[in-house]
Amino acid sequence: MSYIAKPIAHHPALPKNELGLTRREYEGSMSTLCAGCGHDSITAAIIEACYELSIPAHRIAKLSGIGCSSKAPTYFLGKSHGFNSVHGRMPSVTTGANMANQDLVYIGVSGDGDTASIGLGQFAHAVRRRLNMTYIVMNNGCYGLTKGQFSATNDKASPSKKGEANPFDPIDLCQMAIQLGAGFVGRSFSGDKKQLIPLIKAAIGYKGFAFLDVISPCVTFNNHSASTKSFDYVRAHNQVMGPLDFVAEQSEITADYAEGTSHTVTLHDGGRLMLHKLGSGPDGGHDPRDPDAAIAAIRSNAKKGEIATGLLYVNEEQIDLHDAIGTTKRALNEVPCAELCPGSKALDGINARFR
Amino acid sequence: MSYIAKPIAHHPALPKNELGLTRREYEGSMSTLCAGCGHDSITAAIIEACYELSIPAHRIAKLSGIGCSSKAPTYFLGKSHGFNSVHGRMPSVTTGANMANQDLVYIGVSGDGDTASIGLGQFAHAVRRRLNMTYIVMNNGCYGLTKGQFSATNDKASPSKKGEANPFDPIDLCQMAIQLGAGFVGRSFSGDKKQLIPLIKAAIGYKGFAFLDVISPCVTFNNHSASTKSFDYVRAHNQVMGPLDFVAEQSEITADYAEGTSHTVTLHDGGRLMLHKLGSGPDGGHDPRDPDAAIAAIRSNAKKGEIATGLLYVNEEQIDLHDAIGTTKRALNEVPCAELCPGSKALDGINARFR
Amino acid sequence: MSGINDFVVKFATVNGSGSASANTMFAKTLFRMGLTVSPKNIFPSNIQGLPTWYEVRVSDKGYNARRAGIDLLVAMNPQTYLDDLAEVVPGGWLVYDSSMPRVWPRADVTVLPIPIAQMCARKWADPRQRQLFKNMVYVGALAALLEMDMEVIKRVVSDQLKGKEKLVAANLEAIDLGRNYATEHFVCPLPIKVRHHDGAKGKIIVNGNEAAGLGAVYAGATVCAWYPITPSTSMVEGFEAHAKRLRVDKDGKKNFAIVQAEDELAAIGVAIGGGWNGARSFTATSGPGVSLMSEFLGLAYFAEIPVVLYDIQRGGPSTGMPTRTQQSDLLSAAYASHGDTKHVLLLPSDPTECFSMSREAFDLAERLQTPVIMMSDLDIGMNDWVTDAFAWDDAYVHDRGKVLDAAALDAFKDVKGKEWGRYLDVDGDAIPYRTLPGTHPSKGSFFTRGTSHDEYARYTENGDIHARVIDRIRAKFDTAATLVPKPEIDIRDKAGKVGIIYFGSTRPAVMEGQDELNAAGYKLNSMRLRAFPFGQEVRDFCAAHQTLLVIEQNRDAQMRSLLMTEADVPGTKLIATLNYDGSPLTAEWVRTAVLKHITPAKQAAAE
Amino acid sequence: MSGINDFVVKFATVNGSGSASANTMFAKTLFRMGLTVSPKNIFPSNIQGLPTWYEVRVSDKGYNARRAGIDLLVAMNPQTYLDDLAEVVPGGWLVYDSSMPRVWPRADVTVLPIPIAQMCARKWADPRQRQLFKNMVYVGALAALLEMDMEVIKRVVSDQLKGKEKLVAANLEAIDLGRNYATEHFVCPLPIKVRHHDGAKGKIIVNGNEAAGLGAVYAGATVCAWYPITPSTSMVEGFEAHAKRLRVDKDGKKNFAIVQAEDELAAIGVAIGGGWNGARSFTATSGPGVSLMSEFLGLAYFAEIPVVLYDIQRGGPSTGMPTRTQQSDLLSAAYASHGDTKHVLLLPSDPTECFSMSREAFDLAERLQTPVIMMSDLDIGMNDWVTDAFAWDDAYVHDRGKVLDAAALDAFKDVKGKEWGRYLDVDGDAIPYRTLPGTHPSKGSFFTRGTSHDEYARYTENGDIHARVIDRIRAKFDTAATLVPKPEIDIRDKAGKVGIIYFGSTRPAVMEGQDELNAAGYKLNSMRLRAFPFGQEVRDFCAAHQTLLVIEQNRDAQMRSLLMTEADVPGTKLIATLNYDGSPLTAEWVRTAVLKHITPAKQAAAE
Ligand SMILES: Cc1ncc(C[n+]2csc(CCOP(=O)(O)OP(=O)(O)O)c2C)c(N)n1
Ligand SMILES: Cc1ncc(C[n+]2csc(CCOP(=O)(O)OP(=O)(O)O)c2C)c(N)n1
Ligand code: SF4
Ligand code: SF4
Ligand SMILES: [Mg+2]
Ligand SMILES: [Mg+2]
Repeated sequence: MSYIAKPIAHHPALPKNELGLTRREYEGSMSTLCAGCGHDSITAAIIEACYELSIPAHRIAKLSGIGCSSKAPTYFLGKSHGFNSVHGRMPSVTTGANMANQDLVYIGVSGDGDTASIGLGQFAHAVRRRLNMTYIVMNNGCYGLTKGQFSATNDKASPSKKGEANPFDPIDLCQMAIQLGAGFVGRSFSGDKKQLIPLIKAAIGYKGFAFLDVISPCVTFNNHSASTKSFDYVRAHNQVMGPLDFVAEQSEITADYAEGTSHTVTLHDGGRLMLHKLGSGPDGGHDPRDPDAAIAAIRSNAKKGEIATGLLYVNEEQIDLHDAIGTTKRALNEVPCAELCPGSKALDGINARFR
Repeated sequence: MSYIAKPIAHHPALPKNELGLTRREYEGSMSTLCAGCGHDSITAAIIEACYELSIPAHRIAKLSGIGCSSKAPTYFLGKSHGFNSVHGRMPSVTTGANMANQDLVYIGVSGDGDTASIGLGQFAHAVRRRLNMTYIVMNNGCYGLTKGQFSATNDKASPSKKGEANPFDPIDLCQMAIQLGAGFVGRSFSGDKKQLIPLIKAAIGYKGFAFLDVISPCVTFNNHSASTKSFDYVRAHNQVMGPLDFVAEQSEITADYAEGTSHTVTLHDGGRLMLHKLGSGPDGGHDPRDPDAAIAAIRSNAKKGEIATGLLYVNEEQIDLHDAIGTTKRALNEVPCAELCPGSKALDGINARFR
Repeated sequence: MSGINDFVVKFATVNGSGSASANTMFAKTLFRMGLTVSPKNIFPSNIQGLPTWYEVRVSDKGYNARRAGIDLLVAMNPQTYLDDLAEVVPGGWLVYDSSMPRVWPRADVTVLPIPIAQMCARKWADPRQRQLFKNMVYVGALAALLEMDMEVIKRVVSDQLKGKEKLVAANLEAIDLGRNYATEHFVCPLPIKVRHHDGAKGKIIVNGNEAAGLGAVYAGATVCAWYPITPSTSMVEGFEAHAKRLRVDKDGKKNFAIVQAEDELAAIGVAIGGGWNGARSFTATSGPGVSLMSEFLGLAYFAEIPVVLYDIQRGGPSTGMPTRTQQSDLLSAAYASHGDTKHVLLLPSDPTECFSMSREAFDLAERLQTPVIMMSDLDIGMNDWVTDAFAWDDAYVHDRGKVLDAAALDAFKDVKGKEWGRYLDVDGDAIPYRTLPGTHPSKGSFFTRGTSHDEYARYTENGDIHARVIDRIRAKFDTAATLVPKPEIDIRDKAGKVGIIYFGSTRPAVMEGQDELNAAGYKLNSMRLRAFPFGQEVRDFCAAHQTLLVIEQNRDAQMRSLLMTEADVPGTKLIATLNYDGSPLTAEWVRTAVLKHITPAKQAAAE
Repeated sequence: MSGINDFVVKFATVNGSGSASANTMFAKTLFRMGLTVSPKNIFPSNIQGLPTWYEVRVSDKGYNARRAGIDLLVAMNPQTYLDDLAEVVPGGWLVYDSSMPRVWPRADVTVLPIPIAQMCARKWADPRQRQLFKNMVYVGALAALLEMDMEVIKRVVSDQLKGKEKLVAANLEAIDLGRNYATEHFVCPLPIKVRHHDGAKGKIIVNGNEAAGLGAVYAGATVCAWYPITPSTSMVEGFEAHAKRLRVDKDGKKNFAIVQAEDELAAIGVAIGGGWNGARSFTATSGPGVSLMSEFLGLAYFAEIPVVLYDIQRGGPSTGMPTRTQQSDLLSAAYASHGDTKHVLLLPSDPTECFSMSREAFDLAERLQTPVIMMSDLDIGMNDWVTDAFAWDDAYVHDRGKVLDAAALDAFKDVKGKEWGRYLDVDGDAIPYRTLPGTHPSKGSFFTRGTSHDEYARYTENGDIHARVIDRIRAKFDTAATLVPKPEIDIRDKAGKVGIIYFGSTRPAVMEGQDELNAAGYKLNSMRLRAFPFGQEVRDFCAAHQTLLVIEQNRDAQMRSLLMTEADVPGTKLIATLNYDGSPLTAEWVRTAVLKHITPAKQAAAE
């Protein structure tokens, strides 16, 4: 089959963002995923987030590995350059792209197989280097595109569609990301737009490695009633940690919070994150600025079969790989060769040193 | 140069273990590492541990990746089969070896480059599968064999020999191992034989994935005064968690511990681990049976620039990959083909199914 | 051309709609009626909602290649209506779901409208059933149109749904629905129809991956590691399914270990670890996996560790066409890894050989102490083939190669007159003796490594020793050339100067093409390669012919390259005859390609 | 043969003992005296305590190949005494540390004992100094024995130790110690000695890795990702060192980004990401890394992304001989990755070409939109070569290839008469136009992928389109053949029927061997290959000769294979002339290997 272009019917009355663009202009081609696939909902949330942030789409680069999830970038942001690389290697390709041009927004999309199996090393090292990107895992606990084998994020309790028990413990990517130094770590659910969209917006605005583990049920292979990655299970066991408001750059903070119960983190793009403490319970008492608490909260929820979602951790110090290695602020791909090449004169001195 | 055979001078008065073997018979060929390299001390500790455990050397298989550390297996247990595989891939090779014959003892040796960089994915997944092996990382914070580049375990504060600062946070392999489900996790120091030998003995006796991160200063490239992987730094910042006694299978427990302050873990090989709680301080109050506490202790020490050593975590439930996938108790490599091959009769039935 | 017992039916559906099992029942029914069917599944690289085709050629002459020209098309997917219609031969038929009626713009095709969706909607309330049984309705219609034996259909349905008896009845109802509709509305049967026949007698219908998996069970493989990738996944699934039936102890414990690895590097690493430790070990993958395994394959080559790799080839380069077939990994498999490295390849041509060559692959790997790569492909691996039944000789003893146990180690010097050295060529066949970990308390231990070593497995940096050791390993390849499966040679003209060289899944198309050429007066000899390195028979065949058409499914004439460089065949006489659009070959393609080359030659000769 | 300005000195030491810098000073002094020196470092794959050699050939004829036959050996490592002694030519000399005196069992070698350790122990108290200065003492002794210019030595020492002035004095004292001892105890100078000369005038002495690193700076490379591996590590270090001096803004910010990746898969991934995004990007590795990179190389090939890979080859297979030289990655680099994949290779022969070809590599990668692999090796990369000075033409404009900016995108249809398509061949050279992310708000965006795509970068599973696209990519290889560096052809006999084909680091040995053969009456033509694919000149040269000796440093005659399959040269006339013991070639080896083949031919002709 060939690429399916979506008819773009411009309706004059469609709402527009600050750039004067409609949501449609942030869409991609028609999805070829299964009807009802969680990944499509995440796609919709990414479209919504970018639309609401009024980012010029062509200043976004979207990258992925291989898998149903990794196909998703075809379905959003048709005006962006995309790169569907090889299985598990999106982090390295994104690293190179970012090194070449730090002025673009990088959104990486991956699957749990793509990230937690074949790509675990690249994922871990991209985190460690604090690559400035938004890394979204569409986590369905299985390998969708190869027909449903368990992935490394599938819970030990959770059986396959045929009823075979998974004998291995899951890898918790959020916990790992925090441990490895990610600056921004959140978990959400494809079925919870309200939580997901502000998380994506905040992740995009964050400078450094922003990681989102989004549970995204595979309706074809891993949405049966016993699966802990099914819509029903996730809905029933979702523990929201650190509820959050995202406030765009120019906007006023209108809501009114009780003193001491909220904290503002200003993002690199000027947006602001409002963190609320609701109380002292496991849900509201969470302070996402404390990595130890975040790890503890993830672990204690997991022990109870609950899933901690929301903004789990944010490091207010926003630094990235360019800061670490000390590159110029210019996009390297825009520096002309004539300027990069030291020329014959410098070479005379160099030749002299080799004499 | 060629392999350097060590002259085996049998001295009649050398002490012997239960098998009637001397330490010498657990040695390998002469080390070609730098004089003073921490790795050689770990080699000596492995020799001592195997000698004391009276394991027949030929029932041990020793495997490694590539690096100075990965050369070490040549220098111990000359009577064992060894496999110096490719860089970062010891875990998979050991997995296959173990699948083929679960009756041998598997000791894997790796470096911090070999494990935390190129081999991170394989390491993580061997942990997750609870492969029954003892996995020792000789951790020097650098790539010794390729001349001292920073490895991913090097601390952010810790500069290179030439004084360049390392801009990245370290990967803490112990923390990662606990998080990924390792059954036995310890950290030690090449310079601390007293702590290291019982840890190795216990790790060998443990059924499941036993991980030891042994800090092992690289005297040539990473032992300068500012390095946090130097002898001096480690000596000064060593925080012993959960001190431990190892009691061999047949031996009586002679020491006398106050009620409630110690706990015995019986290992798969019949040996016993005596865990002592010394008090409620960060060092003695640690209960290695609690993974959350172990992670918290590692993190809080690291924050202070201290290194938590000792037995950090032990899961008393000792299970391994064979248990998970339900293989027979026999060594698969010993089941004859004649028995494995179903023969022509079975084939008739099978052909019938394809008609 | 088409007629009774000789036609092509194609189903155009949408994947995930349940058509696969209906289509299989259709093919199986014809097979059980004694006909050779060659179903080809043309599916997209996604899970649900995209166009999928199932093409079934029926032949009473035993031909099981694809054939172009669709006689009857079942069009169930409006998305592809136009393309599908274009594929029907003039005078052919098109069945479609006329619940949404439409005009079909071809007068030379007879359209057979059946309001399938409406019929199902009337019959079943459950939307899932409505969807699923649509497929059985068209099968029922075909039963009438082609005059299929209803008794056979019924048995196929109940065999396929064993254990789900309730479903059997419902399926049969759906079939009846379709059959009755067709009988009432169309002139049944059509001129293309089926009759009982005995051409497929004794044969089985099976795909190559399942056959290979079963072959690995029979070969005594115990350690399997893998990472999912189309089209190799089902090979491991086949191994697992058969091992679960045939290799489980009374207490439920398995006499095999399957590790789903985290990636292909780990998969081959596990297999190599198992091979090193004396188990028959394997992994299966496709092109991208072979690339990822190449460092490890070099280690196994140089350290001389037996391991079997199944490469179920798909369309490259890169991720390419993951659901299409090609034979384009030859060079990357033969030379996988840097440095001077060469690997033994086996080239099965159908499921029967996937089964039998599995045993040969494991035997050769252990005999030669080196990786052996089975070069299957998507067409063999994932399509059902009517093929010879599997056979096993119970007298056969697996060849475990030169492995020394404790007694043999103790006796080595006395028997062989030399001290044992892991990499010492004692027998003059360049194959040394190996020992397994744990064998002997004081003898036979050694250190396996990918760095240079001498004959006693000791590390060395001496260049002369290194050269000596790799020379011996190269000589082992000469031994390999005498041990690998010999080519299948078909001499139709003893004096013939033109020969065809081919291998693997193109066999049915080439054999049929040869028959056609024969009938047209061109008697061509052919050689089907079954392995690399090439033995003397290959060299002899090449020497005996002036022109050799090398038929292969890749762009770069990779087998031709191997013949030039590894069998010293002059390139001038090797004519690259290439197809790489991802479809299984047809005899027609072979005929045309061959004629293109031999006709001018014939003319030249006539002048 | 040896004599004034023409001899070989070899130092046998232990690694980690500080001998390297002393040895380098020795070689540099001779170079500054105008002589061609060709030092070869023979080091173990470990860090400290194992035997290491440094072999320096001195030539006033400008020959910089290795030469067998050691005239003077400095034996500082008792572990290798016997082997070292055996290497000295009859009539040669052996200097050793006689603090532990010993009898040397050869009467035809003059032993020159110097109690170096004792002398140092007397002079210095600090054990480190005692150790380090031993090396300078033997350099001092050689200064006397070979009559080296003390003024030159002094300058070399102070240049080498710039910034550490205190050390300079101490080093010079050590040199004097050795020199005085030699003057007092031996007849100085020896018959082999040096005199000022001008053969090396205008040349520089540098290793190929540093040259390549500098070349990448001049080529405008900005993104570099790598993973340490001998012998490629110093290539990246060279890039970094020069970039730090030449590419840093006033505020200390770097106009380059170097990422030490976690492995080779990541390294090439980063480089590809950078290339995709319009930066000149590269990585450097050796054999094992090439194997690991092969999946990614296939992606870059098929998705048409420029990237440069430096493969500094070492001894294979597998981990092999990591500190020895070979040319054995040709096949694995040329065909890296599964499926039909071919890569452009450049074949530098010395550091000067490592520099100049770097520019060509980046230009070609962007022009052709494909990976370009620089096939250097350990001998070029890690040894110091006396070579032509680096040159740069300031008028040169880097060829960035077909990249469309926003204006060009807007004008595309008007200018080219066609809509832009990422993979559309508009110009007939099979090279399409690319766009970079972020260029244009509404035009030029596309999805890069390793799966099949049409000319407009749209996903496809249509086999005909797939075949069309890969045919174009193959055609791009024809364009490449016209753009890559042309071979260096040396015609010494216009009617000659025997030619030598070679490439890379064997150049000095082959050129010197040719001179020797010339002197002996054999005028041989030669062609040095500088790139793959092969251009017309290569084919012409092959066509013009009856016998072609293909000299290469690998076991499997890999370049010969490429010539057969990719330039249609009949294998019968390509004589594999192989060396793979890991040492740089000597002219003597070349002469002998050539004579072995041409002598029977000559005889046959005479009969
Ligand atoms: C190197 C390689 N190995 C295997 C594959 C086959 N493959 C394609 S997608 C996939 C798994 C995808 O799982 P995940 O990342 O979780 O994505 P999902 O489909 O579940 O969204 C695999 C194994 C491949 N394309 N490349
Ligand atoms: C695939 C591959 N890449 C790179 C190398 C080069 N290499 C050899 S050892 C090593 C690093 C070793 O570091 P570590 O594991 O920490 O061991 P150490 O030498 O520090 O003990 C590297 C990069 C290699 N041998 N193989
Ligand atoms: S198989 Fe699963 S993950 Fe893939 S598209 Fe379908 S529902 Fe989504
Ligand atoms: S380089 Fe470092 S790690 Fe390697 S042997 Fe020397 S001290 Fe040990
Ligand atoms: Mg998934
Ligand atoms: Mg290290």
